[in-house]
Formats: sequence, C-alpha cells, structure tokens
Amino acid sequence: MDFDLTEEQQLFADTSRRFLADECDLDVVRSLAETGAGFPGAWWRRAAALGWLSLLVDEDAGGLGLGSEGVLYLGIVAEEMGRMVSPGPLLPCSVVAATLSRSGTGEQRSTTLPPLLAGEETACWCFAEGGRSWSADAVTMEAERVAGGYRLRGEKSPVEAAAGARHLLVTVRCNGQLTQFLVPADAAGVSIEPLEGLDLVRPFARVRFDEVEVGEASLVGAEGAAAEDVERQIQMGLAVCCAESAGAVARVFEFTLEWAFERYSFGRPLASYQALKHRFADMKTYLEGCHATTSAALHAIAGGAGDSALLARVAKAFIGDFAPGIIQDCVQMHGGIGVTWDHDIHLYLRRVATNRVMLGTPREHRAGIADLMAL
Amino acid sequence: MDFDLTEEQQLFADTSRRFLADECDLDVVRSLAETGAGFPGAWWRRAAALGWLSLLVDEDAGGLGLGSEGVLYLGIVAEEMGRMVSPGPLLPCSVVAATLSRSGTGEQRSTTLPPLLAGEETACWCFAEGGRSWSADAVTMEAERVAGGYRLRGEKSPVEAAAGARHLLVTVRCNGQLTQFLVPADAAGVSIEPLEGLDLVRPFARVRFDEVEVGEASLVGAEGAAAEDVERQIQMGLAVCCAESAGAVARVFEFTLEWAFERYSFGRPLASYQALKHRFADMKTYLEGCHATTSAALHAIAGGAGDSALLARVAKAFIGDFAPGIIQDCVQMHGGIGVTWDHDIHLYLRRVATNRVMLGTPREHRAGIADLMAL
Amino acid sequence: MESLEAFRQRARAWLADNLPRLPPDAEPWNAMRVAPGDADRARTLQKTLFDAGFAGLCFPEEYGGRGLPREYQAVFTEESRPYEMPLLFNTPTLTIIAPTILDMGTEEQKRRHLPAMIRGDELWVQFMSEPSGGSDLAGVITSAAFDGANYVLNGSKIWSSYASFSDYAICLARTDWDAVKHRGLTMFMMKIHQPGITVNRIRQSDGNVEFCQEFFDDLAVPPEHVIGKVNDGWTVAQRLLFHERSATGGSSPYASGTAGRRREDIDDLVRLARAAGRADDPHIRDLLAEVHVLQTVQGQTAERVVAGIAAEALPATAGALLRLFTGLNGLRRNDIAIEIANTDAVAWDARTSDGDAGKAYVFRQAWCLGGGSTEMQRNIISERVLGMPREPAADRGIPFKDVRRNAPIK
Amino acid sequence: MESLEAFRQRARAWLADNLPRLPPDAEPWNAMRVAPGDADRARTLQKTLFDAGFAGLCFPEEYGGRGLPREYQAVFTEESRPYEMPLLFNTPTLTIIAPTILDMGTEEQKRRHLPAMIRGDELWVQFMSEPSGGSDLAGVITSAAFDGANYVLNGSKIWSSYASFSDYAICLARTDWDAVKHRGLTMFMMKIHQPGITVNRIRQSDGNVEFCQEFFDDLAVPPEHVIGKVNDGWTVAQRLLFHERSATGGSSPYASGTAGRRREDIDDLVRLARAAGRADDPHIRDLLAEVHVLQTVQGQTAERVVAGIAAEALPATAGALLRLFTGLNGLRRNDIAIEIANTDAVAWDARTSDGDAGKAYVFRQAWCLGGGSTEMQRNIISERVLGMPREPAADRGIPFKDVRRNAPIK
Repeated sequence: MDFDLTEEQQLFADTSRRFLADECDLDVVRSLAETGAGFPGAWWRRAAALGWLSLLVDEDAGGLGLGSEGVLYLGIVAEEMGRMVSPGPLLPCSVVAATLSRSGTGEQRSTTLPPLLAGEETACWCFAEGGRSWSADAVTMEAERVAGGYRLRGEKSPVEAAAGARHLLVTVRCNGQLTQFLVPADAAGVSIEPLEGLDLVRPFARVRFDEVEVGEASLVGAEGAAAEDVERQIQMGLAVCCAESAGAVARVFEFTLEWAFERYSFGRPLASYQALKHRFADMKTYLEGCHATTSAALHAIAGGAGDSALLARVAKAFIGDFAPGIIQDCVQMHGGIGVTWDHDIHLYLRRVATNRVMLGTPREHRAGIADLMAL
Repeated sequence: MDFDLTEEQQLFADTSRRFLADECDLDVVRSLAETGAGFPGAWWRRAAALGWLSLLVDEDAGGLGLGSEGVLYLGIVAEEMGRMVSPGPLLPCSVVAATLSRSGTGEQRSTTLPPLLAGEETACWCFAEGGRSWSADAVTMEAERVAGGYRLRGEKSPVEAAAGARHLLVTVRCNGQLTQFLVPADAAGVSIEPLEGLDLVRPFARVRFDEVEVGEASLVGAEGAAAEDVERQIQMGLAVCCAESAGAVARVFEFTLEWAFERYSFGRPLASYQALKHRFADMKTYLEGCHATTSAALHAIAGGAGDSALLARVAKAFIGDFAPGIIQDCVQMHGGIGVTWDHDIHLYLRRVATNRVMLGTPREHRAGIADLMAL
Repeated sequence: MESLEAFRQRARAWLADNLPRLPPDAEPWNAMRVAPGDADRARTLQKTLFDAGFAGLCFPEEYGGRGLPREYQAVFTEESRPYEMPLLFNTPTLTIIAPTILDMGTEEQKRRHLPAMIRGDELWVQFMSEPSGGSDLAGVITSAAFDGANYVLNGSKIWSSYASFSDYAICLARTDWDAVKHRGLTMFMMKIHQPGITVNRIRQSDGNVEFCQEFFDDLAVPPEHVIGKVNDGWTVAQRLLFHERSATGGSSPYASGTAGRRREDIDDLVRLARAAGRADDPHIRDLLAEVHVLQTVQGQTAERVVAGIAAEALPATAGALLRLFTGLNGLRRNDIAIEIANTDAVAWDARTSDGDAGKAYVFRQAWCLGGGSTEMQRNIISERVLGMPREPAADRGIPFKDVRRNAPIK
Repeated sequence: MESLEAFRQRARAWLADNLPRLPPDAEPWNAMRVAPGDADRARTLQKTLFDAGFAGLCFPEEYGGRGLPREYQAVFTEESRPYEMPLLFNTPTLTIIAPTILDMGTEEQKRRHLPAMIRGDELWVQFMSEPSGGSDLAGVITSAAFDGANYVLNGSKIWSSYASFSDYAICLARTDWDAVKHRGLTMFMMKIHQPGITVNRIRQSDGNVEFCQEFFDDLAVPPEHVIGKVNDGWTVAQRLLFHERSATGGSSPYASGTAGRRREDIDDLVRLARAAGRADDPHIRDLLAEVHVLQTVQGQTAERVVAGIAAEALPATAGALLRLFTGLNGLRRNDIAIEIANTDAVAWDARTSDGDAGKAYVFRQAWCLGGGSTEMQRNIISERVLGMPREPAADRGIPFKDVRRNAPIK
C-alpha cells in the first residue's frame, strides 16, 4: 500500500478490507477449497456493488469513470484480495471490462458489460498458448475470414476462470496481425477443460476452439488492430498480479512478525535471536521493494507514462523473484507448524507461487526487459 | 586436505608447508607483486628439488615414478601453494611435464624434461583462444603440413606463465584433429604479450604464432591423436585449480575464525553474534564441500576412474561458485580493514577469483557436465 | 571375514535372485509419500533380507546383526539400488532408534528389540517434538509422573512420521519440573497402539497426510521401559540426535538401502524438463547440471565428514554440516524444479502431470525443518564444531517450571 | 514560490548555458576514484552553482541556502545529470555534515560554516571510525582531555574519505572514561591541516588510494568547537548517522547532483558485454536485465521510504532499509560484472581494457561496509524499525574504561 493514498483511496481500501474480512475470511476460502466451489456468486455480486469491476470502465458504459486513475483503485482491491487469498476472477473480469469499455462495439458495451460489472456474469481472457508464451509475439492462434465472420481454431492455456465464464476475450491473429474477439462460452466448438492448480481457489483451464464460427460483431476493435489493447491488458494483468502478491506477502510478514514476538524458545522470544532478526530485516527490505515497484508500475500505467511497459515488467520480475522467497522464509520462522495444512501460510505461498508464473516468470520478463531496452 | 592421508603424503604436505612458510611467505609474495618479478628462480629450483615438478613423470624420464598416485601429491602441493598464494608456474609446468613423460619423443623426454623438472626452465600450455573457450572442442587454431614439418598460425590467450617460459606446449588442429606441438619460445614468429592480471603474482599472456614453422620432431604424440592427452591435461589443470582454491579458502577461513574470536565489538567477541556464527557455519559447510569435491576429483583421476572427466568438472563448477563467496564473506567479517591493500585477504580473493575463471567458469563447466551426462 | 569384493558378488547375485527389480522409470522413493499399506510390505522385505543374512550388517551379532564394518553396508546399499527395498525401516527404526538403544539401552532392551527391528517385526517412531516446542527439544512439557508403580504420561507429541502404522515409540517426557530444563527429562519406550494413546494423522501443506500427532491421557509406562536413567533423558536424546544427524545427512552405517534418489540422479528433473519441452534449453541444462553438481558434492562431503569423524579430525557433531548442506540443497532443488516446470508447476492437466514440482515447492521448507531446523544446525556447527560462544539462553540455571514458554497448542 | 515546472525550465536553461556537458560515454562518477586535484574543480563548480542561486536548495536561506522544498532539489538533480557537477561536495559535506550542524550546531557554528560549505569554500570529512573500532561507533578510544583551556586529543581515526585534500572535519572523541560507553563522548570540529594532525592515505584492496587514516598528537581544540554538549556527542553522532543513511540510501534532500549512475543506467555493464562479444547471449541479457530490475526497484524503494518517513508511517531509522538494499544490490552487481567480463575480469590487455570488473570485485564488500555494515543495518531494521529486542551487549551500564575492547591498531 502506498504511504500517500488520497482520502478517497484510503476510504476505498478500508471498505474493501472490511468487506473481505466480513464476508470472505480464510475460513471461507478454506471451505471453498474443500468443496471446489470456486467463489460464491452472491458474494461476487456484493463485491461488484462496491465497484470493484467498474473501476476501469467509462461512465457512459456503466463504469465509475475514474479515468486512468482507476487502475490505482484496482491495485488497492488486488492488494486487499492478496491479503486474504481471496477467490474471484478480478484480473480477467477487469481486463475484459476495460477493453470492452475502450474498444468494444456499442452492442458489447450495452449488452455484455452491465452483467459483468454487476458481478452477475464473468468473463475470461484467452491469451497464453501453453507454457512460456505470455507475450503478444508468442500468440499464433489464427482467426480465418469466412463469409459473414471469422472461424477460430486453436487452443489457449492456461486461462484463468474460464470455467463458468459467460464470455471469452480471445487474442488471436488475422493475417498475422493481433485481433481480439469476444466469444460466448457456449458457442459451438468451444470446449473448456479444467486444469489442476496449485492455488486452491483460483481455477485455470485449457480452452479449445474447434472451428468456432463467430460473426463480425464479435470483433473487439478493428481486425488486426488489437496490439495496443493487448499491451494494455498485459500491463493491467501484471500490475494486478504484483499488487496481489505484495498484499499476500505483507500479510504473511505481519503474522509472522507477531509469531516471532509471541513464540518462545529456550526461554527467549524468537524475535530476540539475531540470526532471525537479520532475516526479518532482509524480508522487510524486500517487502518494501515489492510495494514500491508495484506502486511505481501502477502509477506509470495510470499516468500513461511511456515507460509503463517497462515498469510493469520490472515489477513482475522483481516480485516473482522475491515474494515467494519471503513467504518461504516465513514458513521457516514458523517451524513445523508452517508446513501443515491447517496453517494458513501455505494458502499464501500457493497464491504467490502461482502469480510468479502466470503472465510470465521473472526470467521471461527479463528477456522482455532486455528487448524493451534494446540491450 | 584429506583426513586420511598416508604417512608419506602427510610428510610431503608438512615439508611443502614448511618450505613455503620459510621461503615464500606473504611478505615475499607482496614484494614480488610490487616489483613484478614473477617468482624467484632460485626458490623455484629449490621447490623442484622437493620433487614438486617430478610428481607426474615416469622414473625413466627423470621423474619420481609415482604412477597415477602422483596427482594426489600434486594436489597437496597446489593446496599448500593456495594457502600461501604462492607464485610459480606449478600448473603449466606439471601439465607439460606429464604429457612429455607420457607422449613425448625420446628427444623431448631426454632434453626438455630434465631442466623443467629441475626448475631451471619453465614451460607453458597454450590452449584457450580468447575468453570462454576452455574446451577441446573450442580449439580452432590450425597447424598446416609443410615440407619437413608444420606451420602454425594463430593466437592463444590467456596463457599462464608464457613470459619466461622456455617451451610452449601448443594445442592445435591438424586436418581438424587435435594435435600438440612443443614449440621453443624463441622460435621465429612467436610473440608473447603480457596481460594485466587480477592475481598479483600469477602472470598471463597472449601468445601469437605468426607463421611459426616447426619440424616433425616438435610433435608431441602422433598427428591428430592428442585428444586423450588434452583431456588429461584439462583434468589435471582443473584439479590443480581446485586444490589451490580450496587451500586458499581454508587458510582465509582459519585466520578469519581467529579474528572473530579475538575481535571485540560492544564488549563481546564477534564470534558471539548469532548472525555471524551462522555465516561461519555456512562457510564451514561449503569449505568442507570444496575439500571433498577436490579430493574426489583427484582420486578419480589417480584411479583412472571413468567418471574423472565428470568429477573434475563438478569440482571446478562447485568451487568456482562457492570459494570466492566464502572469501568475500570473510572480508565482510573483517570490516573496513578487509578492503585495504595491507590486509592479506585480497591476495587470496584475487587468486580464487582468477581460478574461478581460468580453465572455465562454473557455468561453462555446467554446460560441459550436461554434455557429458547427455542431458 | 569375507573380502569386500566377494561380499559384493554374493550380494549382487542374491539380490538379483530374491528381490523385485524396480522398473527403470520408477519414481524415487519418497519418505513423504508413505501409505499405511507400505508398512507390511516393508516388514516382509526386511524379513527377506534378514533370513538371507543381509539385514543389520553393521549391528553386533548378539543383537541380530552381522557385525561387519561399514564398508560392507555401503557396498550392499550400492548393489541394492535397482531393487525394491524395505526403505521404511531405515529412518527412524534402524538408523536412529536402534543405534540409540544399542548405545543407551539395558541388555534386556537390546536383546528384546534390536533383533525384532532387524528382522522386520518392529517398526518404531520417535515421540520427541511437541506442538508447543519449536527448536528447543529439551523444552518438552509432556509430563511423566511416577505413581509408585508406573510413570503416568500426559501431553502431546507431534511430527512423528508413520506413528499410525508403526509398532513402538521412543518418547521423551518431563519427570522433574523443579530441575533445570535438561535435568528433568526421562526417555521412555512404549507400544503405540494401546489405551491412553490417541494417534491423529496430520495433513501436510502439500496436501499429503504423513505426520502424526499423539495425545497421552494417563498413559501408564512401567519403569523397566525407561531408556537410560531417570532424569537423564537428555543424554539419551543427544545420542538420538547424533544418530538422526548421521541418518539425515547420509552418513549412517545402519541404513539398509538408500532412502532417496541416487545422489547424482536427476532423472526426475530431466523428465520434468522433457515434459515442458525444454530439455534442450541451455538455461534448463545449466540448472540440471547445477543440481547434479550440488548433489554430487553433497555425497562427497558426507564421505569426507564421516572419514573426518572416524579420524577424530572432526567432532561427532560435524554431522550437522551434512544436515545443513542437505537442507540448503533441498531448497535449491525445489526452486530449480519450479523454474523448469514453469506453468506445469502451478496449473497442470491431471491426465499428463501430477503437479509435483509445485506441491513440493509448497512443502519446500521441510528440507530445512525436519531432523532439526537449519538454524539449529548452524548453532551446532558454530558452537560445537567451531567452538564459538553459546547463545545466551533465558532458561539456564532456573527450575523449568519457572521458564517462560509457549502455552500447549492442541 | 516559483512553480516546480518554472523552476525546472529555468534550471535547465541555466545548466545548458553554464555547466560543461559530459560526453555521452563518460564513465559514471565514482566516489572511490577521486583524485586530490578533483577538489579544486569541485570547489569551482560549487561556487558556480552558488552564484546562480542553485546551491543548497533545501538549506535555510539564513545559512546560505534557498529554503526550497525537497522536490526542487530532486528536479534540479534530475536536470543536472548530463553535466559535470561538484559531486565531491555531496558526501559527506552537504548531505551528512551540513545537516548535522544545522540540527545540532550553535548559531555561530551554523553562520560560520554552512554558507562556506554551500558556496564551495569548505570541504569536510568525518573523523568517526577508529582502527580498533569495528561496527561499534560509540566505542571510540580517541581521547579528548580538557586541560583547563582546550580539549587535547590523542588517538587515531580511519576510513575518512578525502581527508588529505579537505578542509575541516567533524570528530568524535572520548571525554569521560568513567561514564558508560555512550555517555562519555563529545563531538568536535577542527581544521584538518594543522600541527597535531598527521594524515596518511590508505591504499584500498583494489589498488586505489582513497581512504585516509589520521593521527592526533596532543591536538588542541577550543571548547567553542564542540558541537552539541560535552559528553553528549552520541546524540550528535546519531543525527549524523541518520543523515549518512539518508545519503547512502539515496534519500537525502541535500545532494546537489547524483553521486552515482542513474539508477537504470547499466551502460557500463552493456559495454563490458560488448567488449566480451557476449551482448547477444541470452544469459548475459538476462543478467543485464536483472541489474536493471534491481537498480530500478532500489530507486523506487528509496522514494517509498522517503515518503513513508515523511508521512510518519515509517520511523526515521527506516533509512537503514535503503542502505541494506543498496549494499546487497552492490554485491549482485559485482558478481554479475565478473560473470559478464569472464576472462577480461582476471587477465586483460591494458590497451583495450582496464580490468575494472575484477578490481571492483576485489573491493566488493565495500558496498556492505561503507556507511555502516549491512549487519548494523540489519540490527537497526530489526530493532528500531520492527521493534525486536536489542542484542545483549556486554558494555551496558559499566564505565567504558572497564569494557573489554580491542587494543589500538596502528
């Protein structure tokens, strides 16, 4: 969390935190994990009522009309959700909503958006094609022009929150150029196969497009002109991932610090052992780094800064390298109890380890950074 | 040093250590560094009189005839030299002597070897061709068949102890096959340009061969049949490098441990601070690893084990990764005085950092290991 | 005595004729994935070894062993790699508890239990750690009060692997609360499945169920089941910890097979790389080779430390070096596994993958916690190998009942 | 007040007209490579800034500054990057010593010295550390005995950068040996070049000569040169250390230019990679990007911590987070440099290379020692940012003369 939130932002953060504590604490998360229920629809609608899904959407499309500042609010929600290892498809729904608001047809804005923003329906973003392809350059799935529309053939995986989604935003190529379609999940030829996942409440799936025919009205933006939207979606996704991981690490650090003060060994609190103190110092330093780089990325995106592409990737690379390690160190501080199912810390570790990989590992982002810097 | 040296080996180690302490302590090393004098010839002859250069040489070629056990003794000398950051071209002279003993012509064995073994002349091994080419596969320099002999053209760098060497063992290709020549340093067309070096008493040079013509008698072994000798030379070199670094790290660890007991801060010895104690524990663990893997490599070479190629590279990769870091940690334990010229620790750091790179960095060896394991 | 080479040949032939050969692509044995049914299988295999004279090679003959030097066990272990072995008996039964009883037990205890372990009749576990205890093993608050006839135990133990399907346990409890911490402990042995003991299985963070927690409710243990002396249990515990460090560090002579992958075996990671289509990527090859280097040097270091202890060039506590090395290597191995597996570590198709890289990563710190945390190993190395000053402790010299400690945790 | 943007435009135009532009391939300024002749050049440049009203932007106007908020200095610093700047004045003169005097000095001391520093007349150094001292700054044994008229100093100081060509020093000495450690210290100021002080230059492990050691032989310092109160020098030292952490962590508002490379500037490493012919190697590109990531986040963290301290969400001691981050990044940068340079780091052709990667590696730990060791930063973070218990010290509550300490080292 930034130290210099505006009053509005602080209020929004407080409301979000209270809402999660009241309606989706870790007991709820655990019971969702046990039952495989995904997330409670009623809860998601109440989250939507707080505006969580309308942050990036223009007023005339039913959103809050926060403009570019909206992403800062989105970062706040993501961080709070990270603190509670929350379920719910915040990232995919936000990405789809933002792009529809910006580049969707009138029909898409007036028909698809409202239930999405109200939390009554969900959407997902079909982008990666197997592991290690979280860059626009790696998109190879083609949409072929046919009479009255397009025919889609290919496979996208992993796709967050595909099962249960009403709409799929699919990034493909038409004649080699990036193009996006909004495809109904029940279109003929679409099949969704759930994957097993490390995160217990965040589902991923493989989505197959087997000669899926869609009309021209399914285009989001013009044919071959989606590159800018895709890059915005990537940056948004990276920022959400980072904010969520930063929130998760911050929360773990908090309760581990408490534990160190309360737990006695050899008649002394753990917090009095220099070797542990020094590890806490390292953790605190890199935790501040996680917050700082997330904030810098969010502000660059909000400000439309020219270096937002770079800064979003810097943040993801840094947090991917450091966040999981901080949580592992916190596990170590807990001792044996930290590797039991009943302790909450593994829920955080699963979330952060998943975020490390999704939308690209640190190494993959460093390759992207080297490209962006023309090294 | 192994914990289970034979009595002979222990005696040899003690003699070597005493000789170095008496005749080439760190004050001598420092004065050699200041004057750029390389190493004192008389001292090298006395070292040779202890048998240091005859360890790998057959009895009928004037050596000690230790057979394959010789390399264990060579490891002992290298470790002791590492403990004292000694000057002197142990590695190149040993490599050349071993190969001449094994594959040299009668003339080479009877004429070249004796002054080499006596420390009256020195030799060097011209192998690498610029950075990152410490593998036989990377050798591209060609020797061309001409009437009555061969013509050599190319450049070798870095070459240890080339300046002042009487003979150059040069690894090249004839018709694509590895071949070695023993070239007099004063042959027409040979030029030796000293390089600047991090190690203050271990000189390297670039050696140019500008249409150097040599007779058939210069061949070491048959034309195109040097692969086995070259691999032996590499393994020997790696083992010497490792033993030397292990000795250097062991010595630094010793005096740093003493320092930690003697040095007081806030009324307590450094050795009483848990954060420092734990770093010493890590250092000790990896120091034992350095010794263990060096010993395993040396014994594999001595025993002619099929995995000696692999184990020599494992040792070099491990020590290259861990040895410099242990010394840096020891610098940290010393505080400011550890980064001054007058403290001996930088002499060790320079030696070990140089050994990390020479004959291949850890990463380069890991690539070799992956090849050897057919990963 | 039979020559080592003759022994090797005989062992090789016998193994080929008598033990099932593992398929070449068998998953390495994983101590974290033991199912209750595995216990009976292990008992049968151990019995097979025993009947042929290949069990307990380094235990004295009078207690059911063969009285051979450690090299013989090393040779047998090496030869046994391709076969299915009773690895479940290694730790803690044969490598930790048996040698502790050998060192500290009464003649009666040794004669009664050592042969039973070696011939596969008794699987043992340790009841050492407690939920409220942490790294301070001597801080146990399980109480053992003498009622004139028996010691009556109340309290709880945790982290005892396999308790639910084992037979006996060795258990540290407090018999004197007025003594200082280390002086009021006593080591007991007990049958696990009896009234007064409740065993619950604990689910690990990676989803597997392996560890157990036990509750003692007025459990009566007769005085003849004390190991060592009353109130001198810490001496017994220290022997036990010594053997535990040897076992987890890989230097125990009492293991009758290796309890993990062959040290240079990186086949599982290679398979992971192939599944991810990345086996030719230089970065991945670099990581695979790194694991090979670390595991090789770990094994070499174990040999060196064992030799050093034998030569008295290193103190017996130097086993902690191996525990630390193993622990840190384990972390690196897990980190490399998730880097290789990439998305397969976090979202996988259940038909083609088991997501093990990710699950193992969630359980990663177990490498640095089981068998004593790496922090404790570092204390041991710095204080007892390097001789540095001990950490100040707030519980020295005062009755344990007055020491600030954690409340019991259920 | 002039708007920030107007100020930026004015600064930009003035800089272009008045300061020499650095060549694009200029080596980044290196505090470790300052030559004596650089001092006069810095004095001239600082005077140029001062005359135009661009010096000491955040210092009060009554002491020669401009009384502007920190954003103005940040803007000026940013604009000044392409130019040659008097960076030598930054640390310690303007960022450490001037604000310490501002906080703790007498009115007379402030009026006398702050304007002189800001206009480039006085370069200052710190006489704080001692050869026998280590991390315990309060453990100074340089003695200052009052003879009725003056304090008479005897002892030795070390690690004082640039002392040989600077003008004044701030010096911590012991005035009461019967008090406990922190209570017997007094902070003095003094001219460096005077009888009673001998300055020797110290050669660093990388071969450069930069640090100095000073010896005091009956040096007389008048009472009016005491900063703060007699025997309360530790209070002054703590302010000084606070400013030092801000300066080395990159959060000081008093620097009139950046004392290092631009945070995302990895040009030197890119050049190294090109020289080694490896700029296209994915491994090398990965390492270059890693340095960029770490340096970028270091800068972002500095901004965050500064904001946190300003908002009182973090204590002032949080500057230690930046020192630690910077120190650890420095290590990684050096490690990466030698990996990139490969053989060029250890054996190089003097005509085409200067072997800097290797030499910097030899001096690597200076990143984690200068300005307080990383161990001290970790103590500060854990104890004063996180509130964990302090380390037990064996020197609390007893007269300093009775504390076990190191013998003086020459």
